Amino acid sequence: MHTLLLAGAAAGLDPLAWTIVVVGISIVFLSLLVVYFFFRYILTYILNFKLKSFARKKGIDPAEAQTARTIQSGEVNAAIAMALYQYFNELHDVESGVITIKRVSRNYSPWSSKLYNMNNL
Amino acid sequence: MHTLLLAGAAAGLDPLAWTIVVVGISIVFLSLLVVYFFFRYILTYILNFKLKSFARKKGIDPAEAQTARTIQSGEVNAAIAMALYQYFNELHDVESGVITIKRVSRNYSPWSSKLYNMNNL
Amino acid sequence: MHTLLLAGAAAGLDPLAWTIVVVGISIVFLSLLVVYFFFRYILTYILNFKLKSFARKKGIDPAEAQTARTIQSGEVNAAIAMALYQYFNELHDVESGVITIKRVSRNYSPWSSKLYNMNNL
Amino acid sequence: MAKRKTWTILALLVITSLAWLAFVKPEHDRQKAQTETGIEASAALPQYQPDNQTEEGFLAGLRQFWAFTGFRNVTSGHLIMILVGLIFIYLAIRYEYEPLLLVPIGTGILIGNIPIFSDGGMNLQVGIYQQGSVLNYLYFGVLKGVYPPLIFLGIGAMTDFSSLISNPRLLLLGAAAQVGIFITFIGALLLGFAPPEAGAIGIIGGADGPTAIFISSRLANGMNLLADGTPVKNLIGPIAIAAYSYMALVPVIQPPIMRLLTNRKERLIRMKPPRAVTKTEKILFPIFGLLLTCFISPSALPLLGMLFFGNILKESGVTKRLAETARTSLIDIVNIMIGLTVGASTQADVFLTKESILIFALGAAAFAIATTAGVLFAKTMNIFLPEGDKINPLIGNSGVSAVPDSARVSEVEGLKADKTNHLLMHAMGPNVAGVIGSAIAAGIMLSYLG
Amino acid sequence: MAKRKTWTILALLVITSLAWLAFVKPEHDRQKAQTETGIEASAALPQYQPDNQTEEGFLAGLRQFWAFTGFRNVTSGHLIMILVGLIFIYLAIRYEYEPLLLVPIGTGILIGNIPIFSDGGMNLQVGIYQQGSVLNYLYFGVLKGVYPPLIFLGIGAMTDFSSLISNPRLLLLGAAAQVGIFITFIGALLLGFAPPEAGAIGIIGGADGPTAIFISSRLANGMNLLADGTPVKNLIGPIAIAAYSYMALVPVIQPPIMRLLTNRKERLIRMKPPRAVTKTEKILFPIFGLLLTCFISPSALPLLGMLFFGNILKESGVTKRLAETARTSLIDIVNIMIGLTVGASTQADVFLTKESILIFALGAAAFAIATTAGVLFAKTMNIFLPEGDKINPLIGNSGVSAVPDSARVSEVEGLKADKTNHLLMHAMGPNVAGVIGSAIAAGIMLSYLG
Amino acid sequence: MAKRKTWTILALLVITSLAWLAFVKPEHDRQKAQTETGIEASAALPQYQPDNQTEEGFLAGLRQFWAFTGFRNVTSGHLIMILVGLIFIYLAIRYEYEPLLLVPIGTGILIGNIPIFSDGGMNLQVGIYQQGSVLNYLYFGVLKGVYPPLIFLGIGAMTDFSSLISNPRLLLLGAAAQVGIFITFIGALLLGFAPPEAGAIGIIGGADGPTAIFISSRLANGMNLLADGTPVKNLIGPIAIAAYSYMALVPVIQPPIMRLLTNRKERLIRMKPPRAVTKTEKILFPIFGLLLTCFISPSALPLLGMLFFGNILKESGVTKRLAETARTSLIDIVNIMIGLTVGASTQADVFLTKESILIFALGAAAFAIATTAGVLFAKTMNIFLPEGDKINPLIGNSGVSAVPDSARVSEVEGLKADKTNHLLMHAMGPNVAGVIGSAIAAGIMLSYLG
Ligand code: NA
Ligand code: NA
Ligand code: NA
Repeated sequence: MHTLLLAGAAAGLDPLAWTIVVVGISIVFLSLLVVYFFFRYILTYILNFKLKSFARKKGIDPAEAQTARTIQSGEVNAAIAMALYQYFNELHDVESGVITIKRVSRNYSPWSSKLYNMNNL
Repeated sequence: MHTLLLAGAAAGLDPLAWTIVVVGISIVFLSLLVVYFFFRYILTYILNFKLKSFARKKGIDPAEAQTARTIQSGEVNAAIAMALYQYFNELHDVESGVITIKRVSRNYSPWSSKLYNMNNL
Repeated sequence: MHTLLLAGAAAGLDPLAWTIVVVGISIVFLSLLVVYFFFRYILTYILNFKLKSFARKKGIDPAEAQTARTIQSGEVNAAIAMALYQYFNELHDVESGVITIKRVSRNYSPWSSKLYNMNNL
Repeated sequence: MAKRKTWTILALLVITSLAWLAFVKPEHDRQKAQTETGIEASAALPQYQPDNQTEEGFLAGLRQFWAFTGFRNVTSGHLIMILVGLIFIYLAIRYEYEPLLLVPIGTGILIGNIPIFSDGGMNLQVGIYQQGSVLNYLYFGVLKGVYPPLIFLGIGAMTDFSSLISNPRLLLLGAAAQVGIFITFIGALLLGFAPPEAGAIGIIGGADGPTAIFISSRLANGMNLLADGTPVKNLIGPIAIAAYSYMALVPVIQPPIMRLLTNRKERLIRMKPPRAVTKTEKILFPIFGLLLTCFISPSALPLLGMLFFGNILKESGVTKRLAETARTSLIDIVNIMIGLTVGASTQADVFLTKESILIFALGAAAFAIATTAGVLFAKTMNIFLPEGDKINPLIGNSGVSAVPDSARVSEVEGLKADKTNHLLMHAMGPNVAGVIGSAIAAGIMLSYLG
Repeated sequence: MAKRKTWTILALLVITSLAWLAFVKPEHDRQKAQTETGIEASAALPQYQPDNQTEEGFLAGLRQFWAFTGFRNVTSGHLIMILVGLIFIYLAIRYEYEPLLLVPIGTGILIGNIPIFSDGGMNLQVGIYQQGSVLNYLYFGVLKGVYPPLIFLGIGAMTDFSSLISNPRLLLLGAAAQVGIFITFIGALLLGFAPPEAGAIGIIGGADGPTAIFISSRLANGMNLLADGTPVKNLIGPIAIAAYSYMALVPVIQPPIMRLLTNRKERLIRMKPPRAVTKTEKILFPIFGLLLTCFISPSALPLLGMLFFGNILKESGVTKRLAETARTSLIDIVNIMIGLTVGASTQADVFLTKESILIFALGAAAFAIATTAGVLFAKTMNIFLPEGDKINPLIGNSGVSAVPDSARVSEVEGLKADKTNHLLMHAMGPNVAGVIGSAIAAGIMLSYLG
Repeated sequence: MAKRKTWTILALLVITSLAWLAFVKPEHDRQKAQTETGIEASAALPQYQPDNQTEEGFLAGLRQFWAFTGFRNVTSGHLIMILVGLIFIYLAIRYEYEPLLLVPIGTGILIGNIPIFSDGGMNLQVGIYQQGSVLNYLYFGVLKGVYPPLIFLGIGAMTDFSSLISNPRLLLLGAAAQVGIFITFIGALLLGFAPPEAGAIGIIGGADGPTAIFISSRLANGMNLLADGTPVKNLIGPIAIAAYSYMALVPVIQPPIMRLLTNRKERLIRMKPPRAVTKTEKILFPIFGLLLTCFISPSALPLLGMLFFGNILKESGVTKRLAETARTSLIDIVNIMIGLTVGASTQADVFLTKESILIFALGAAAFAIATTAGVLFAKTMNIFLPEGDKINPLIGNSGVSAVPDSARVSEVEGLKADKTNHLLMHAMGPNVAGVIGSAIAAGIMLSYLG
């Protein structure tokens, strides 16, 4: 239907072809920028807020509570090392095309416990 | 086609709606009762018969041969314990929705042996 | 369409029915003979040629280089033994219908190495 | 803790409902008005007009692009449904309520409620109801009732009928709980639903997602005609969502009813340990179960045939690899597809209707009635059973199926009364019997109303 | 022991046949008579009449329900077929005869022979031949020949062609056994089958279930027209059932023929151990096998193309996960579907015909001829082969394919003559060659009769 | 070594092209001429004539069979394509270039170029474009764009977005590389392609096979009509083959461009290690990623919706078995089907055209431009970034997607400059962002040209 707009394009180059290019590139950048801002600022803000209110409840000075932004962990470096190791040693993960950062240490999490859920009904 | 029978149902309540309810409930009970009787009496009877003829062949007093009804085994209790253990410890079986009574001890069975079958052709 | 040719076949037996039989049997044999000759002579010739040129490069007397035809290995006998063992012991492979000669020893092969490929870009 | 959870859920439901009344209703009415006054009315809105070629270049292109974005086409209905989707995902992850179903359905709701440009009936081949879209192809399996039997195949291949075989009288508890189906059927008729629609709605009381989807795809699919020539409504979406919602909420809905209907003495009843079951019996059960139940209710064949077929694959012992595939890859693939498409079928404009509200209300009633019937029937059976061989009525609720959640509820409630009295294995009997029972009931509905 | 098994099976076959003659034939004739005299004749039977509204309430409802039950609609044909289904399941479990096929087919026969109400052509969307039913959708893959190539893909991904590569002359044994196909073709023509039907029936001698289904779905599907305008018969069901039955009975059918045709000296022949096969050869075999065979018989492309494609996935060494999926989940899913639907397609009223009996007789002959041809050809080859490089004719039977059962028969028979002479690895060569050979023969049939 | 490989490949490409010019072009012209002069012209060739019944018996039968063989129907086009297929398989096995795609596609090319008898439009139901053939049924998933979203589901279930979450600005590199798409679009228009065709060709620059197939199945499928009533060309085959070829050649194409555009100092930049990512963030990323991107570009819903759906299944932690199936069996099955049918769709007579050559040229340009844009944008970002927080421009190339090959190229090039500077984890960010970016770009193309 709206290919009508480009009817003459095959011959010279309809200005709308350029429109698609300009709008297209802009929108791709815009979309990923929106995602960037959302995760860089809005989500971090929300998660920090939760962390702080949690700290407050526990009687910890919120200022001392680590913000989500700055959490740095040895775990991740371990994970990278692991990933590289696997990558160059061709373990199954790489062969099968799974690209993962493996958490080397698995901690207990209440989320993963059905028992927790069941006993407290 | 036979929704005709219920044509007026939307307004008041056609007596046939009640028929569906009464017949429906009866049939559901009847079906499961039939299955119940089949497995409780007929099948047990057949299996007992086989057990007894087997006992007779072996020269055992049929009266002493355990009937299918009364076989009780520690295995099953072990299985239940196992199931509960797994259930509360979230082994893979439970996570994946498989609901099983696992026989804890696996005995040799001629059925599972292809060799048996092949060598006696 | 060409079932026309056999139109009368249901009654007596059209000569074309016999044609199908004769041509059919011939073609089945011919096809498998072609595959036979290809793998028995042509492919072996090519592979031998490669082996010899490889030997020549390495400074080995081509006459001494084993031809593909005559490579005999203990590995294969091991494999057969293994296959029979599995077959009569019903390991998973047989149950699942996989019919394989397993190479008992797995050697390093440059083909299986992604690293090899990556480091030499 | 349990209380807090209940309150959280109730609060979420109330918020959703209020939001609906506040935003969706008027929006919906507005849309309806527009539709009635025709395409001219909507022309007043700022929108993409392909014929308007006066503007040039970048700005016109941007305007055209804007016309296609979700921001331009969103309605409050979309937002409500996205909120519902997020709640589903939250419940699934936070409380592990039927996560294998609620995560796909919840995500499906998000996907189905991304607002799509469809002015003038334009088909971008994106939405689930737009012909040629991928979702539309995948939805075929729901619409034609192909997915549910495949799920039953997988369920059959993972179900152990041992507890039923060792104690076949528990079958009757599975029958009793189906009373909920038929009473809900009457309720739906009284609320003005056409008979086939009412039949499909009733099946929500069977607490079996695949059965509910199968029956509604046969009876309330928007294509069948009633006696007076009007088509039945397409209620597959609301019925499926209601069924899965309440199945997920079984741990919230059932316990109060169970406690209300039983006294402490009953809750302490210890049941005899189940007897050992031979391999032969386990092979014969699905074979004769298939023949007996399907001879009585052949319309249930697509469901029960597949259920018992799967079980034969499992129990025969010679087709392990088929059973394994049926209960892993196959059922997983179908689960992903059915969850996604049922979720996506809740597109705001077809889902947010008076009917959906009524179906949710009826569904809640159906679950409550079914649970009640199961528990009361267990108590009734106890009257006739000898001392020492009585049934703990806390397993009565398991007759509704909702495998294996309702059996877990029996276990948990039993442990509350007596920390050493495990009811799980006993509850498994009525639990799987409930699956059979509701499939039979579904067959009956089909043979009368199909 | 072996004898007892043989007798058991023969007894079962005899009982079935007698029962058929006693019950089905007359029943069938009666039905036919009814059909010819028209719908009035059947009106004399007690049956559900929707127009009869004189009776009221519960009793009428019960009567209506009764009309839909299997008990009301059962015929002796249904019972015979259910018995056949049970025998299939029994043979599969008790003797492990091709259980991956006989269990699904057997259960499919049960499911396909649950009697369904279909008075006046009413379509309850339950039976496999009723449009809109789940079974009908799944049957599509049989009817359109989609399942067999997918099975060949999986077989390719699990087959090791090493023994063929190391000893390619064994390919000829796979060719010899296909003589059975063409002789059966003549036999079927003489018995009055139309040429395309005869071609499809002949393929039973190929001892390859998927090939037989594929060819019958192309040649004898009930839709093609003959030169005189009459449609061919739909023989997919009987042909598939015959092929799988005899494939399951290979350990019963082949040994007597093999012993009859060989003397003790021949049975003691030791074959040279196969040479080592290089990875390159294993990669090149499927690639050039595909090109060579399909250039000769392009009509075999759907089968051979997929077979060699699967083998390339396996041998390339870089697509392990694809090969793994092809030979597990994918082939299992297709196996379940093809077994179930082929079984269900044996609905008594379309299956219990004179044609089916003839097809079973021809099938038995085809297997016997194919086995004979394979063994005799091996003996013929020995005339030309030098001492010390002869072929043990006990592997000739393996040329019929029926992978891997006929190779197992070779092994077992070989061990009977000499406890240390393992023929399994050698028999694998003609075994897989037989698969290729019958696919080529199928292609030839298609190009002449398609 | 690296050089030798590059030369090998270039030599192969040159040989192919020359062969094409030498053989295919004339053959093609000859065929075209025949088509134009009508069926009479071809009657002059020696061929099967069903009406000619003068010859009898074996010789006639053999002649008929010969008419059906590939040897009778082969053209130089078939041989060229078979050579191309063999090269694909060789590259996949020898250099492990995207073997999971090139092996199925290469084999598909062999299968699609077995010459089939089709004189007078006869349909043997073998070829991929012949209605009723198995390949034609499987091709449906390509033609209707069903396979690509399923592949995205699996990719979502195996992708870890951690590096994007920990360093979201890398998203912009994924955006920058999409410039290649739009510039190629202009190039295709200038070379005379119709707008929808040009849009589909542009997506090759996105370096995403499934996206390219999806878009060409929507825009350049041979069925849509242009404004002037002429249908668009069916370019699915060439576009898919071009996209996968260049994706496989990413390790050959990108490094020279990367070295050209960066100086030694830039190549030595060390990036800050990524921060830890919480489980909550990993769950929220796909949910909000889905909502945000699809609100902006709803036409990308089939791709992005499925991608993020798969990721939710993976990250929710409660649907592990669904994620596992999505990233193993499901994606493998679809991979086999899409590779086979895309390969087979390159049947010589429809594939060997001027358009295909142009598409390959445009595709090469698209990849080069996309790589350039990614690297240059990284350098531009560095102008604004503080010291110590700069981006190593060697990860800019990863923005084209081609997961995970282009990230591997970043790693390898980074190691060449500094043996201890691992860029892999950083490159993963733009790598997955590139997938999202090109899906959005595809959505934009669809909303303007669909
Ligand atoms: Na139920
Ligand atoms: Na064969
Ligand atoms: Na991309």
